[in-house]
Amino acid sequence: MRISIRRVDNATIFDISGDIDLANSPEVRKALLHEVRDNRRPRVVLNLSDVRYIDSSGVASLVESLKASRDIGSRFILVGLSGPAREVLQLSRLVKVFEIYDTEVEALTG
Amino acid sequence: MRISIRRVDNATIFDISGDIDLANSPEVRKALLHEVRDNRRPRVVLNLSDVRYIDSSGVASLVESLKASRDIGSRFILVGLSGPAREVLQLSRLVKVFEIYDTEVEALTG
Amino acid sequence: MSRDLLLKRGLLLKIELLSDPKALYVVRGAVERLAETVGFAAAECRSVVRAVDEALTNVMRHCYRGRPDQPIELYFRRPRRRSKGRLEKGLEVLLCHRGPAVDQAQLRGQKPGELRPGGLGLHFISEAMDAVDYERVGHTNRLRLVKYLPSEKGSSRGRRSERNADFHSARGQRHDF
Amino acid sequence: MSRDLLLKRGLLLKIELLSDPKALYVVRGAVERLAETVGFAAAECRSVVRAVDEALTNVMRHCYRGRPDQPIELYFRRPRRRSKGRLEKGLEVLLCHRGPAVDQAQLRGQKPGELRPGGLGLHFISEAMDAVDYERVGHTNRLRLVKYLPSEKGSSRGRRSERNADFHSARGQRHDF
Ligand SMILES: Nc1ncnc2c1ncn2[C@@H]1O[C@H](COP(=O)(O)OP(=O)(O)O)[C@@H](O)[C@H]1O
Ligand SMILES: Nc1ncnc2c1ncn2[C@@H]1O[C@H](COP(=O)(O)OP(=O)(O)O)[C@@H](O)[C@H]1O
Repeated sequence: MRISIRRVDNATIFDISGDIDLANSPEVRKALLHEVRDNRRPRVVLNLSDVRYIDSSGVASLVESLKASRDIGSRFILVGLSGPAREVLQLSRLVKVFEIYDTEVEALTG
Repeated sequence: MRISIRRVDNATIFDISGDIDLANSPEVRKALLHEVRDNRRPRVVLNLSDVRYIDSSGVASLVESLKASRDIGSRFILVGLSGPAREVLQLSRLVKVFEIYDTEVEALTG
Repeated sequence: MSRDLLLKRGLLLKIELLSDPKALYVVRGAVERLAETVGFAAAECRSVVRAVDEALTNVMRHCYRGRPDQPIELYFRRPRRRSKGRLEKGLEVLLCHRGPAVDQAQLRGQKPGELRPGGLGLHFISEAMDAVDYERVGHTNRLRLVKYLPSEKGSSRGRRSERNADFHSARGQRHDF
Repeated sequence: MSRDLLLKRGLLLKIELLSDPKALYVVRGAVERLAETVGFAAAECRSVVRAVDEALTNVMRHCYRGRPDQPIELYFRRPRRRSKGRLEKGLEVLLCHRGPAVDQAQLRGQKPGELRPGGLGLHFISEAMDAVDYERVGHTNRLRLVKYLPSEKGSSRGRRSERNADFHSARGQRHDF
């Protein structure tokens, strides 16, 4: 798993690639919550297009970040869901709960 | 591993995808030798672009087919080597021994 | 060498690991290919991988409480259920570990769709598998996960990969999967 | 559960299989990810996979003579060599099997580049690994394959994947790979 982070205007974009599982979801969680809660970025965008696997602890980290962003009135957005990522969110019945876009442009302007 | 076979004019083209290993190299060997020896096709082309792994028994099947085709004066051609296939032929120092093309058009007309 | 279990029960494979989450990535690599070899289609392979991964995650978190040095064993074998005189085909995974007995009353996930972090693992497991049983044998906890192949009629064979062909049992008999 | 070997020797993983060539595809899936986890770059992972696969193939063909129901065990652990006071890092694979003792005088491959089918397996193994030893212990043949990571100086750490972080030993100590 690899996380990289870009800051564009008032948005932070996380590019995550590889597998998100119990070995690294704490790291993902920490990075996301830091950007949402501590840095209070108005828009946090998570690019999941290169995610090959995401387990329930990874989904839990996304849910926690979404709740934290709602608490402070910012936006937490998923973009470019890979097939496996979409499948797991569907299984979790969370596709309609998250704000999801196909492209980064939409995620930054939508 | 999946083999499919196409016959175009005086050539036979094998498309092989997946992993070639001890579990299926006997099948690859049989299919190739049948086309070279029994059907005496003037040109047998092996498309390796979707091969993800090839072991020494797979390489041995290619070598045997090449020898059989030399015996009867026909041509045995490799085309579109995937990265892993090229790596294994390089390790075997056989890249210069085989007739290899990048594209099917070259393999059929070259 | 311990010939015992492997040979007695006609296993396909056995994996021993420690409760370090870094092992999950490795185990998923084997399970995905094993499910494919046994004849599952790609989406079914992903389900089996997910179920085994979530079950291991639960053991690491809830039984071993994050200690990364505790033993876990995974046995992969053919399911033993017979239906209408035929051996039903598929994959059975036996996950064995130590630690306190699993209190089945505690096995409560959440309904999917709720905005609460956590509680999805059991849902993923039951969604993926046809049978999920917990058992305590001596000091060992055993979780048995079984998934059957779609029964073979008409065109279903066409969906199966070329790797489906037979694994052999411990006694050298052929077992058609 | 057999805690013995896994716990005594601080293994990363153990795989038990039968000598059925269909198991090779599954084992490669695990070995590739294990090599990656331990810190090898992609090309090195492919080498390790190739070496283990060719070694298993040789056991299946030459020791078990094609019988698909014979036991094989693979132990994966950290190499134990110390160099200049530091534990050298990498991956050690121990392949254990029964069958007649391997006659080392028979272990002759061909020079690569020769147009003879066969005889490349040993070349692939020795090209990939830093150490290759055969040993007979009781009725068990043991093949030990070791590959070390490029030593860590300057930028070499950058080449290693994020999965390189530490596996834990059987005693709960951390071992930096
Ligand atoms: N192997 C296990 N041993 C003990 N308790 C478990 C085990 N697996 C699950 N549980 C219990 O069931 C609950 C729900 O599990 P799960 O759906 O996987 O969600 P989560 O692990 O995120 O809480 C856990 O919180 C735990 O209390
Ligand atoms: N595990 C083994 N047990 C016994 N003999 C072996 C073993 N591995 C290799 N050999 C011998 O070494 C020879 C060369 O092996 P290899 O280079 O792998 O090529 P191949 O297996 O195609 O002959 C084999 O033909 C065999 O005689």
